Amino acid sequence: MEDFLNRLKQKVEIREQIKQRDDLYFITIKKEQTELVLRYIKDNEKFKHLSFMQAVDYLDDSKFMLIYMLYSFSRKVSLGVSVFIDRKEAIMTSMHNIWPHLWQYQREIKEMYGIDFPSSPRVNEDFILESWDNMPPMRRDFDTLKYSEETYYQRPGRKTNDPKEYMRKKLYNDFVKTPKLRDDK
Amino acid sequence: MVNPIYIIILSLITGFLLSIFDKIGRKLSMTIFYGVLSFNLFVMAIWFYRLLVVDVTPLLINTAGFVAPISINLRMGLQEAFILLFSNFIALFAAIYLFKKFKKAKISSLVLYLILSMGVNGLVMTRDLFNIFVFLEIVSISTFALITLEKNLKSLSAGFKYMLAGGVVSTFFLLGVIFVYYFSGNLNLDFINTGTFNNLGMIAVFMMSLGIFIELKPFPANGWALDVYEATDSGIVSVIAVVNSAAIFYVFYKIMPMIPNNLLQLLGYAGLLTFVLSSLMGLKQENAKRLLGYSSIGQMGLLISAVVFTTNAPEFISILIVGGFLVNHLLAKAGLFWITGIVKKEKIADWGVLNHSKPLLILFGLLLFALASLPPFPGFWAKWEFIRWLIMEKMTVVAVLVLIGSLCEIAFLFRWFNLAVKKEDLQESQIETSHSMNLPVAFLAGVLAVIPVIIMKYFYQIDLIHLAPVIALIVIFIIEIIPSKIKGILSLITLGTYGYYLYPLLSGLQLFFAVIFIIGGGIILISTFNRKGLNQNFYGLLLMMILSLGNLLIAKGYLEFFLNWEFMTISSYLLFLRGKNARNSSFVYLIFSIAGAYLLMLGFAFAPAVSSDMVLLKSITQIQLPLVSIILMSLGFLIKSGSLGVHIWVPDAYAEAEDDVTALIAGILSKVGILGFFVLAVSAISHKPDIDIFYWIGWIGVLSTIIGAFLAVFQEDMKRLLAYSSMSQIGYIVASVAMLSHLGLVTALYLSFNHLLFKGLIFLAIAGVIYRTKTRNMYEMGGLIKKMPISYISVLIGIIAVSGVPPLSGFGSKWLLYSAFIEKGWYLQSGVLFFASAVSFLYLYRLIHSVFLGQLKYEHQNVKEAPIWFILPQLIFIIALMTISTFPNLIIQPLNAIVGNYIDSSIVIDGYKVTSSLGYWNGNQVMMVTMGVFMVPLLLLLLLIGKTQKVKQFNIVFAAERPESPQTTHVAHNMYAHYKKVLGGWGKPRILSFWNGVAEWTHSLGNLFRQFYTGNGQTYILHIILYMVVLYIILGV
Amino acid sequence: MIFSLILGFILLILGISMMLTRNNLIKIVIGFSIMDTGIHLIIVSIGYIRNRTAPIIDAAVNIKDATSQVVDPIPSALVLTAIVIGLAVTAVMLSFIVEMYKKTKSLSIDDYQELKW
Amino acid sequence: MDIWTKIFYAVISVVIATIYGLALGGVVRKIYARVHGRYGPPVWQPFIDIIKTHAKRVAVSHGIMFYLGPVFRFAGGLGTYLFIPVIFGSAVFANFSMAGDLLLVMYFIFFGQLGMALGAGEGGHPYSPLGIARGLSQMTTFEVPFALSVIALAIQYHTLNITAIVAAQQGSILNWTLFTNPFAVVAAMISMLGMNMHSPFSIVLAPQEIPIGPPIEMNSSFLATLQTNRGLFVAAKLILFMNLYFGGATNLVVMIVKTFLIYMFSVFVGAAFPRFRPEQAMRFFLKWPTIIGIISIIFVAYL
Amino acid sequence: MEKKDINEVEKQMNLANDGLSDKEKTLFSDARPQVVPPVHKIFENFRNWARAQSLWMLAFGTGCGAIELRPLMTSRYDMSRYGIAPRPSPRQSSVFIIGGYASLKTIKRIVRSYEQMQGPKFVIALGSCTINGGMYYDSYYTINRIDHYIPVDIYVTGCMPRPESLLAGFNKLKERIRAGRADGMNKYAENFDWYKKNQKRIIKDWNMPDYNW
Repeated sequence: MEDFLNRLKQKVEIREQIKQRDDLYFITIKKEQTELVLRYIKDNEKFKHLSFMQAVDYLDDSKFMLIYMLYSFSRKVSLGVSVFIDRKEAIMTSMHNIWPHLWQYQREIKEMYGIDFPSSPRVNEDFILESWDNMPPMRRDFDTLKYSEETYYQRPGRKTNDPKEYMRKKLYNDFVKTPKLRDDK
Repeated sequence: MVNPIYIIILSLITGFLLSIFDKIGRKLSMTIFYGVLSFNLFVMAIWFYRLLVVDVTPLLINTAGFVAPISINLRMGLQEAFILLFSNFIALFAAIYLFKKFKKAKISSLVLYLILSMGVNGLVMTRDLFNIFVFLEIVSISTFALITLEKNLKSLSAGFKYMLAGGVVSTFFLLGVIFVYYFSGNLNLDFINTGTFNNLGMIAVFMMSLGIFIELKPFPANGWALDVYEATDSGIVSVIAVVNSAAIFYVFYKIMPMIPNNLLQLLGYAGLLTFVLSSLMGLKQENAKRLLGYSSIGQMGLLISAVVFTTNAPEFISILIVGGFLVNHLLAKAGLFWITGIVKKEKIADWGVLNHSKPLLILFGLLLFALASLPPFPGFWAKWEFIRWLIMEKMTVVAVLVLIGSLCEIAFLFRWFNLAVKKEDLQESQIETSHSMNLPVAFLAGVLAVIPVIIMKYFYQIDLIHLAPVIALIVIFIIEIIPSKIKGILSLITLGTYGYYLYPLLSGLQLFFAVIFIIGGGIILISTFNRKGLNQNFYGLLLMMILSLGNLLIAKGYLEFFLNWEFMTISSYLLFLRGKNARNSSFVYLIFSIAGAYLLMLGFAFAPAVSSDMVLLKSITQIQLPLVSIILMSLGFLIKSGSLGVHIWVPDAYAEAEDDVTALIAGILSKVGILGFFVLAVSAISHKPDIDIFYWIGWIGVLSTIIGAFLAVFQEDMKRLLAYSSMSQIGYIVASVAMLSHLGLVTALYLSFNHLLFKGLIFLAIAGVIYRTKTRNMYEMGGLIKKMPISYISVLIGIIAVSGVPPLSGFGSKWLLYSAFIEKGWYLQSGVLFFASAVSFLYLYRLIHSVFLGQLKYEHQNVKEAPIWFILPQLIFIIALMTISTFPNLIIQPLNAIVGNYIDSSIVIDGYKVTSSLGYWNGNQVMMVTMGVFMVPLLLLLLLIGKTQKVKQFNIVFAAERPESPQTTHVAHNMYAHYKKVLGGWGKPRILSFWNGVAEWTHSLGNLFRQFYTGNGQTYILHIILYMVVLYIILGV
Repeated sequence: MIFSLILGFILLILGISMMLTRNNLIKIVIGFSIMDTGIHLIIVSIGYIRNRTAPIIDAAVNIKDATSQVVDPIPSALVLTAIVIGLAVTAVMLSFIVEMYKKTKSLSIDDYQELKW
Repeated sequence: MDIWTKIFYAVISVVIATIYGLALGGVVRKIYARVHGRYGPPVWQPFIDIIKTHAKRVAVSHGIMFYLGPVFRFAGGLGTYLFIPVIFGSAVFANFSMAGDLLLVMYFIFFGQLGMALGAGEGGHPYSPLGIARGLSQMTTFEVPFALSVIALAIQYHTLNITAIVAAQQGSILNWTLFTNPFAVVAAMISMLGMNMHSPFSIVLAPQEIPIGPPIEMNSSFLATLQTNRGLFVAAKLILFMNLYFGGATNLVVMIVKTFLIYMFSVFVGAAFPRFRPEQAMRFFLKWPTIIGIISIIFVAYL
Repeated sequence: MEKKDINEVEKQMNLANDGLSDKEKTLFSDARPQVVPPVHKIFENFRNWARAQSLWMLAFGTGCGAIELRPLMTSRYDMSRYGIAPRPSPRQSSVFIIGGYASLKTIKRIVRSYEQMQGPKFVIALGSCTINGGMYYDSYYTINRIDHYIPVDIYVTGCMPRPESLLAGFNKLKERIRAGRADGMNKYAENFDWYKKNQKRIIKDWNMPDYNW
């Protein structure tokens, strides 16, 4: 695995490399080289399988991170390939030519984060949300509570309890031995 | 009285002088030219008239003042006059046809033409062998030269091959003649006695006769002729194919007495082989003129075999056979060749242009029908007598081969016809024609149409009522310019009158079928009132069909029956052909029908004679039919009724015919096979055949029932579905007839009547639906119940009746059926029938659901109820159905009486209760109980139901979604996909694949044989030489 | 006269074989002519009777004894006709060849196979 | 007998049969529940269901055929029942069996099915035709062994008259068709499984796949009519089978016992076997039961 | 004309079905739901008894609570002893169990199915989410109060409630039915415009008829 990463390093620039576990690595590459790297990894380095693709909103850095999670059946290793793109210009090359099923993830990301993938099939159709007309809801600057209060009727008199305290008071008061809950260390 | 020698003299003189006259002006020379030709015809007409009617003795013309055998002599007898009359007739009209070409051509062409005509006259009249050679060469040389009337490469090369072959052939002929002279010391036909010849002398005779025989183009030594037919100008080729051939054929006829019998028989078989193979090869042909060429050589082969095989026949028969074939061939072929010249399309696929000129199309059709030996043209009578004679002489194989050849010939001719009628002409090109070209064709067709009347009047004393179908056709054709409705009313009146005329002649079974044919036909005819405009060529055919069906009932003797059978076939074929995409379907129908008719013809030929003063339907039941006859006739009737194995014409023909026509066909025409079959069965009851053939026919019926039902389940086209359903229903009838029991026969008749009612009903309702929705695919419809409620009710009642659900009369038929089967002991069969009747639910439900229930499509939102003319006959049928369902006695009792004539009754009818040996059925009571039983829940529902909210088609619980569009919500396409899995191979049209294979193999076989014709002149010479060698070897062996 | 008869047959067969084997149109016609000649020879041979003279009534032949002095006249008559006819056919053939040659500039019979089947 | 008495008797007969049929359904549900270890619904639950369905305030109708579909269905059930003599020798329960024989009954079964199919078809719901297509095609296949078995009966008893068939089985238990022609009975009983549309042949209704199939759009009183018919129709079929194969009944108690036992057969099979796919079910019917049916015919006709 | 009459007339009027294209309008019924008053007292009591004894629930799992319906059919809880049975078609069922949170996407289907049920029809709302949104109270796509969109007869609280509480809910419902108080159908018809307004406020691509018959 290390060999492979070294080989890859000689070819392209790897900005960051994390070894999470023996079977889980993450690398960060340049946006322009994404297609090149993915294709190379798929064709030459046996990472045939794309498990999923996801986006992360780094609001503070004004960046989106796109992560392509690959898996190699022969190496039994997962590899996350992450790419940072600019939040203002949220456009990314569509990779559905490499893994056809990517169109589905890209469509979801388009809907939830507003990251556009030009030429990806059906990317502009509704995926989960029907008739959504607001900001993409998974962007961190979207205030979901405010939206909910404005849109859906809140029932007045809602009270929030700490579940742990509440349960202890309500149910286990008369227990001789209070069972140790997992998170009081 | 003009001596015929003057024909020759005059032609020769004018031939020489014509070029001089031409210097004065073309008009003069042309006048003289046509004058001479007309003179020839005139002389022959007079001679023919005198010889035939005045009955003068044949004239012998001696030349040079000596009597034969010293000098050459000519003979003018009835036969010569007959041949020459037609030859000169064609020669004159071909010249008229060539008028425009002759006007521009060099004068030598006219001269050659005159010489040719002279040669032909001489060839026929002369009795001298060497003179035959001379005239033959005169004819040949002038023909060679005339071929170059159009100097293109094709005609030149064809002409050259012709010359090579002709040269070799005439050399052999000359050789033969010389040696005949050497051995007999004589050249005069009347004085040569070949009986005394030694072996060497026989070789001479062999060479001589082969010389003439090869001129008649036997297979495979005839490649040159085909090339000439293809390449030469139509006018000239008509002369070659008709005038020359006729003359040479007559020469053959003249030398026939000289030919030893074994050789003669061999030549007869060679002719037959030519006929069969050229018909086979014609199947692969796409060039119109070459196609006619194949037909020509085939016809010549048929003529030879006819003349050879009927040498022992009584004069009456041989005249009818040979004369009929000859005249038929001469006139039809000449006319068709001329039409090819007018149309100027090489490929038969391009003949759609003929649609631009209706009169020409009709002439074309007429000539084609004549060529195909269909009634009433002369070939029909000739073929009928020929087959009968062959069977009588125990030459069954020959008869079968003749019929196979004829079938192939009909196949390629009618493929052509269908292309001409139906093929869309894409180029919109017009036919350039002139009166000088059209007139001869029309005149020919006229002559052809007159001859049958003569034949029917003088040869057979046939009642003219049997011409009624044709007369009706012609009359309606004449009044074609009046609007459709009036013609329809006239047709209805005609039917009424005809029925009134027929009624006193009928009784029992005949009356029953007359009701089906005429009254049923009349009711369905009402639906045709919906047609708009002139609606040409429709009512004539319709009337022809119904009248010929009626005539079948009163036909006396086999011939009248068969005549009407053929009329019915032709008219129904033409009716089918009217459908928009009916090119292939009607063709398949025709082929199967004709094949069926031929089987019937053979069957009749094998059957013993019947008394001629009794209707055939009765007289045939009184004789013992031989087994082979029963099998053949049954096959013929099975084809007509569309039973399993020969059913493949049914779906396409039904589907592609016009919608009201389909109702007529399904309701009425499908019964005609049953009629014949019924009569056969009745005959077999009293005269048991040696082998229980009907047991197996019963199985065929049973299997067609189940297979028809299976196939119907998987159809998307509703007319195809109903067609398969008809096949299935007719299967029930066939099976019940085949039982030969009283109950079986009653069942068959009951089913037939019922089938008329419900199939007429459903097909008419469907016709209305198609008329409104403009589609036949069921999945494109749906939800029409809201728009066409009456049609829906019709179909509903129809399908209840079809499926045999009580209380409608369909159950009566099912009850009778099972009772009859179990009583007869056909247990497994009745199990299969039960299966079939259950399967019928599948397709019936599919029909009514896909069309009327489910989702209404956007495009049918504004559809209206079917027109009144469709509704009216439906109402009549519904009333009839309800009546016989409620009062089954109305039908059961008469049927019981009819069948009681033939076999003792096995059921007891007591009031409305029918009791068989197994069970009982009270139709009236069932109806009453059902009515009552229906009312109870209805009242209960009305009483208990809350507020009823009427909703629309999309207000359905669509798994919490809303339907996208009616198309995607309507379950109709491939509705029984799961059933296909269950049935596996049984649901596939395997028999269709079989027949496709047969067609494919036949065509391939034809293609194989035509590889002989390589197009190389030398090969053709080789063929001729080898042909002679092979024939000689066969003769020696 | 058996020799001329055999010669006639030989010519006949030669002619036919030439017609069958030569590729050139002209040669085929020549073959045809040879065949024709052979036939003519045969015809004449058949009518010939040894030691008789030509069937012409003149000083050499007595009218009364004509039947026993001359050969059979009919074959001679026939052969004349046949020669004329053969000539005519040959002429027409050659004229065809001329026309055909004008169209295609070829004398090979293989080039005229367009029409077939 | 005058017609009004006849009708009066018929009404009695129908009411009893309907109640019996519905109660049978309730009992079977109860039995099922007890087998599962549950209390199960009360025996009269089917009656409550019918009342409740009738008590719906609004009925949604898709058109006239939709309205008439349940009527046809019920009429089919009624008619089928009325053409069967229920109790041998009883005037009250002879119904209208003098109008026709076994063939009439067999074909009248189709009457209701056809009507229902039409009514459901007008509903416009795609699952209705799907269910009907399955139901009809399954019907074509289970009718085959049944028909063969009936033919075997006709051969055996030389009649198609149901009363006569019952009469021929009287006297001793050994005269029952069950013992005189066991093959016919086996074939018919297997086809009855299909007729009753219990598992493993319940693909027509298939609640999960095509929610209850044909009657999916049926509601309110329409549904109630169908439910009522269900009771009657089951009773009619059971009585038919009893008459044909199990010696008929001479009184009401015998009838109830016998039909209950016959019904229990299909219940047991249904409880024990999972559901077939359509083509599996149909192939099954065309295979073994059909062969047994043919054997039964050979058995009586040729041996 | 009095104001009341005008309201009556308005109610009689057909629905606009604005969400549909012109082509589709012909395919859907535009009838307005009507209040159907109960019949005579005694008779209605009998009918209410039957309704209570035969509760057919719509087998439509709208949320995570659907998982709680399955145990009810098992031998342990055995809902059939109360005459409760699952029914696949809304046309034939009388109880609708809202199984937990209803997202925007689900509410569309809930409304449609509810309207397709034939009255009298009853709704049991299962779990806290149906009451006030529960743990999803701040979600951008989950509605908080189901009773603004369809009338609810019984709430069963909990996240999730156990099958026992559901059974208790059923029995509560039965009591209400027998007492003649469970009349959600007429309530919906009376306040049809209010319900419709609420529904349409959140469902922006309204592509169905105003009342799904």
